[in-house]
Amino acid sequence: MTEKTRLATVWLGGCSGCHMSFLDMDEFLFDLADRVDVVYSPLADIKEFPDGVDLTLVEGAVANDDNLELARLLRARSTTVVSFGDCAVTGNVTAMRNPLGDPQAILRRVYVDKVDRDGAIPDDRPVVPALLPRVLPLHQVIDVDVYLPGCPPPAARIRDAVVGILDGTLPRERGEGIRFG
Amino acid sequence: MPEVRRSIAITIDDTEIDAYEGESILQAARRFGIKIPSMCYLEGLSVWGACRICVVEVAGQHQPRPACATLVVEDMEVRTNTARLQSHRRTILELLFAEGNHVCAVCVSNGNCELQDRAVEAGMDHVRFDYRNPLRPVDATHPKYVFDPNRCIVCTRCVRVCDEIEGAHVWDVASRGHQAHLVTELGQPWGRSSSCTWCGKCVASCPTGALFYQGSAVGESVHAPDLVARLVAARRDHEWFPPVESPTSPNEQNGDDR
Amino acid sequence: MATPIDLHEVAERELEDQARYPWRIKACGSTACQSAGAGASISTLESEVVAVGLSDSVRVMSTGCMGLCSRGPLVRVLRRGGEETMYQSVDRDVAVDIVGAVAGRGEVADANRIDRHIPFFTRQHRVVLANAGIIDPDRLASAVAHGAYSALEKAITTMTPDQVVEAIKASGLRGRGGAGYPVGAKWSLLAGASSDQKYVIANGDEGDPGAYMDRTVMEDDPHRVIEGLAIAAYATGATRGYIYVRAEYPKAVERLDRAIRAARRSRLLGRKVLGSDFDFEVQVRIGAGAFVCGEETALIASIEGRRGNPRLRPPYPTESGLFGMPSMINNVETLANIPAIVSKGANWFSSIGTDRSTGTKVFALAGDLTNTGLIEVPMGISLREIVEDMGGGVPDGKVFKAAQTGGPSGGCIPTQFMDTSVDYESLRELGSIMGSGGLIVMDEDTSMPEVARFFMEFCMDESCGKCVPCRAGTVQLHGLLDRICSGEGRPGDLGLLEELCTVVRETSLCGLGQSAPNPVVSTLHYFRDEYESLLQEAAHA
Amino acid sequence: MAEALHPSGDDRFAVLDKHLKRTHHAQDQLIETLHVAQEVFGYLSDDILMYVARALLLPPSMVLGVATFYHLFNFEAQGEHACSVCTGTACFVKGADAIVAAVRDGYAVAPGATSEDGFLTLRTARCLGSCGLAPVVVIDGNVAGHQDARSTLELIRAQARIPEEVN
Repeated sequence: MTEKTRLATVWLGGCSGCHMSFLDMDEFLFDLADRVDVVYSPLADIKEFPDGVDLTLVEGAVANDDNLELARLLRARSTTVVSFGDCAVTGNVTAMRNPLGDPQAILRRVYVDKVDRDGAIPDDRPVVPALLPRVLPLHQVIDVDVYLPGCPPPAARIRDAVVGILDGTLPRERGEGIRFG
Repeated sequence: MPEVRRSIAITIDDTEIDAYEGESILQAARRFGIKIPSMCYLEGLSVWGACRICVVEVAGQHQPRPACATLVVEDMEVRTNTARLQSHRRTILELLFAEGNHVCAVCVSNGNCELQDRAVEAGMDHVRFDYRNPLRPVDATHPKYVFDPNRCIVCTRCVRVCDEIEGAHVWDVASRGHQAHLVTELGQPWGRSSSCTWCGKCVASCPTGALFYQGSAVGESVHAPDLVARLVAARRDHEWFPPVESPTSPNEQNGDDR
Repeated sequence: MATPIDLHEVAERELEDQARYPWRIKACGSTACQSAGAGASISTLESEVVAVGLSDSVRVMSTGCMGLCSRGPLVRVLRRGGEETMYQSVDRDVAVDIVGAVAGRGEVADANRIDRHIPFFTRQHRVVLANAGIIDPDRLASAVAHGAYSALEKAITTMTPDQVVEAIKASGLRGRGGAGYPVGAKWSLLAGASSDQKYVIANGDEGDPGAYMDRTVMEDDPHRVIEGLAIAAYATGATRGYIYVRAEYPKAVERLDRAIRAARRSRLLGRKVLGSDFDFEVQVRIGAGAFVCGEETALIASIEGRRGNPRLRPPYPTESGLFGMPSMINNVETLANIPAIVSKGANWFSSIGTDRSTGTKVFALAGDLTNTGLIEVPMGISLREIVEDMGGGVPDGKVFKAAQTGGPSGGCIPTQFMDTSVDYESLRELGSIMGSGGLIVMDEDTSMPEVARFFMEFCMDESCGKCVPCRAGTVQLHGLLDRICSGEGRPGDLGLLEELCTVVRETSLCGLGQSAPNPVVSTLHYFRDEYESLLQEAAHA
Repeated sequence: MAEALHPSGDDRFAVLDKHLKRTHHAQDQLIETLHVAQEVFGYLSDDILMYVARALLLPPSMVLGVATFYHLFNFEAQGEHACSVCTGTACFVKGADAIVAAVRDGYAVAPGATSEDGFLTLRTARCLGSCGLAPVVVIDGNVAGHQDARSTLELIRAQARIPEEVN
């Protein structure tokens, strides 16, 4: 029996919906478990992104300095990186703050102006990471190998992509498999 | 009585077809079921020729030509889907996605959007350019419709349908270059426009979720781009066909199992 | 109805009048010299002549551009019998000295004298600018004394329209607006179009930054443009003409308007021109600040009072143009060549220049050069002659890096091609174009990616916004160049830049978009190392 | 006979009406009409645009579309003084950027805008065709060549003093 693939899933600036959709693969998860070891994931209690990861699914856009640091780290430690879901691929909902410009102004509006009293912008570093000036799709920060759009990508689409990557048979033309939204 | 049109033999992707004189490559191709993607073209309206999605290669010409605006010529050889054209179309679509704020996930036209469909066809799985993320306030002042410029690709179908078919010319394009945007009358909120007839043809013609009915939620917007062609044909031939499905109000369709 | 003008009589009277003055002082009143203070020096010249009591023997007149704009205000003093002296940097004090010298009291400092035998002047061949700086553009008689409208008279009275078209064809004249389309061929297209109404249009929407040839012709010799347009109308069967001038040139508009009124009064325009059966009305139309209106179909839209959006061709304007009628658009400099071709013949014209690029070309020399200004040179002259001999080379001991021709649609020519012949084909082979005639020299300190970024910003701002590749593509190209220039380039940027250049070039609707990538492609071709080192710096940062 | 007064009592409309009459209310004269309107009123307000639209029988959105297409039309009141910096190629090569930056910072005014106190409008111009004198600036219509940041600021100050001297 060949060695299992080391799989990581990462949650950056997103709603975790892509991970929910991942879990929606239901019984296929058992088949997958035969082929992969989950070495890092919000679904598992692992603190440090490990070395030598074969395949990493990244949900979410790069919205703060924590996201940025983790994105660079996972790229350095992964063979194949997948932009997992619309937020990672396009910025999507997470990036909807971009047109409004300076994130400080947005934070002030949310945490100070709209608060009845004693409002303050949370800035307890490093517990609360600083927002980047603009939310970026993952591939503008690190090299990405496979794009898996969808908000969230339907479970069947995730399965096809993961199996395709594991088998090395992911087709170039993926038809509806790349529809945004 | 319809006039007899002269036939012109052309070849599209190795298929010989009999096109009509005075017909564009796009029209001829569509009559024979050959798909050429397009965005700003809408049957029944004047040709705008600006989205450049429908570019095709014509033998003997170095530059790709817009199929919507290039008339057929005897013995013309057309290729509609070469690697170069696919790549150009994908790049143009990336430019469009990067230009506005196209967030399919929260769009009324999700699943019913020509821009989204073209991207799928073109194999565009991500955008290589920086998103521009312009700040474009939504105009929801009209009692019946909403204009969300974030999703507008300035194809001018609404401008043309309002001017050419409805005759109201409420819409036009203001400014230029990357600042070009749609306006109603002198740029005041749409709801304050006195020339709008509430006919809804702009909404029916919009290829994206830029124009939609008040109250539409994600994925609920329904466009009827063939409404214009049917209207034009009805006026010309005095033959009125009942619409296959309601062309305007999505609310009546909410019960549909989509 | 006024009787037609007798051109010979007017010319004779004007020349006699001029001969009454033993001395004539011609001061350049063109925009460049005005901004150097010509207004003050001209009024000083006038008041000094009165003050020293020489009003009867010295005539001061304001003329158009004398060419050497960087040394303005320029003044020429002509003595009856031929002696001529030219002065530079004429401020009030120098103006006083000039009048003093004419009066035989004192001399003008050597530093203010210009040697007329420097190559800047001697290498020129003035056809289009033959009268610039010589005539008073506001007086019809002054122009007529120097030959204005004699070619129109010759065409109308001795040639059939076909013969005129044939003469233009035989001359080999090509469009001076940029692309170099054969002018005669265009004329015969319009001549062959059957319609009750045809239009001829002079394109004076000179928009390339760094180019002001057309403005100079319109301001300094407006009658030449009108005459060229009238001949075009006669040859092609048009009865109405428009001169489309950019609004940034108010003086050109004013002078053209005045010239048209004067010509109409003398029956050089209007009904039954010069007593013939040829009717021709001309109107000036003013742009409002849109580079894209230099494009034929956008220009037509603008004359019609619409947004200057180009439309698809075919149909070409010669089939369906202004107000849907057959129309022809010629550039101002192109039209300014017409009177000379008709007067002196196609053979004379085609003997100037090269086989395929006949005649002369006016260039606006600018940038890092000792002598900047306006020159008219025969086609085929080498870039080296223009830059080193006429332009006096790069100043301050700096080294020449590149010459930029064709403005935002053109490219850069590096030093190894200095001996290239300046003609349509040779420049195109080097990845540039003749363009309208801006020629900007850059020295070793110039960053070529910066130059590309500058032109892309121009194209981005000037895109009409109609077609997607130009509207959105120039924005992305500019963004890519901007981040490369500011040291934030990413590894794949050059590849993306090149791919996007290809898409914008191959899929844009009109010439503006199709040529917008040229400055990038050209600088990438010759100065790729500059881009690469910026990217390397970014990678190390 | 004198031109009839505009109902508003604003006799500037008479100038516009005269132009409209002279050009027979021709729709293709839209751009010229907007030029005249701007010359008379200083800028094109919504009221003026609507007036022109009605006079030429054009849809208002089309008039706005044309007016906003061209750079030279203004839609807001302009400053007391105007400084245009040429940013053509020759001026660019010779450092026009620094002049724009100096005026921008000196008067807290973005290119294309008017300072808050209404004192100065800063514009950048496409080639003024005085490339031999690059860099070139135009202050209240007066062209000045061979400028740098300091000399331009000095020219603006000098221009501002002129009315005081006259008074």
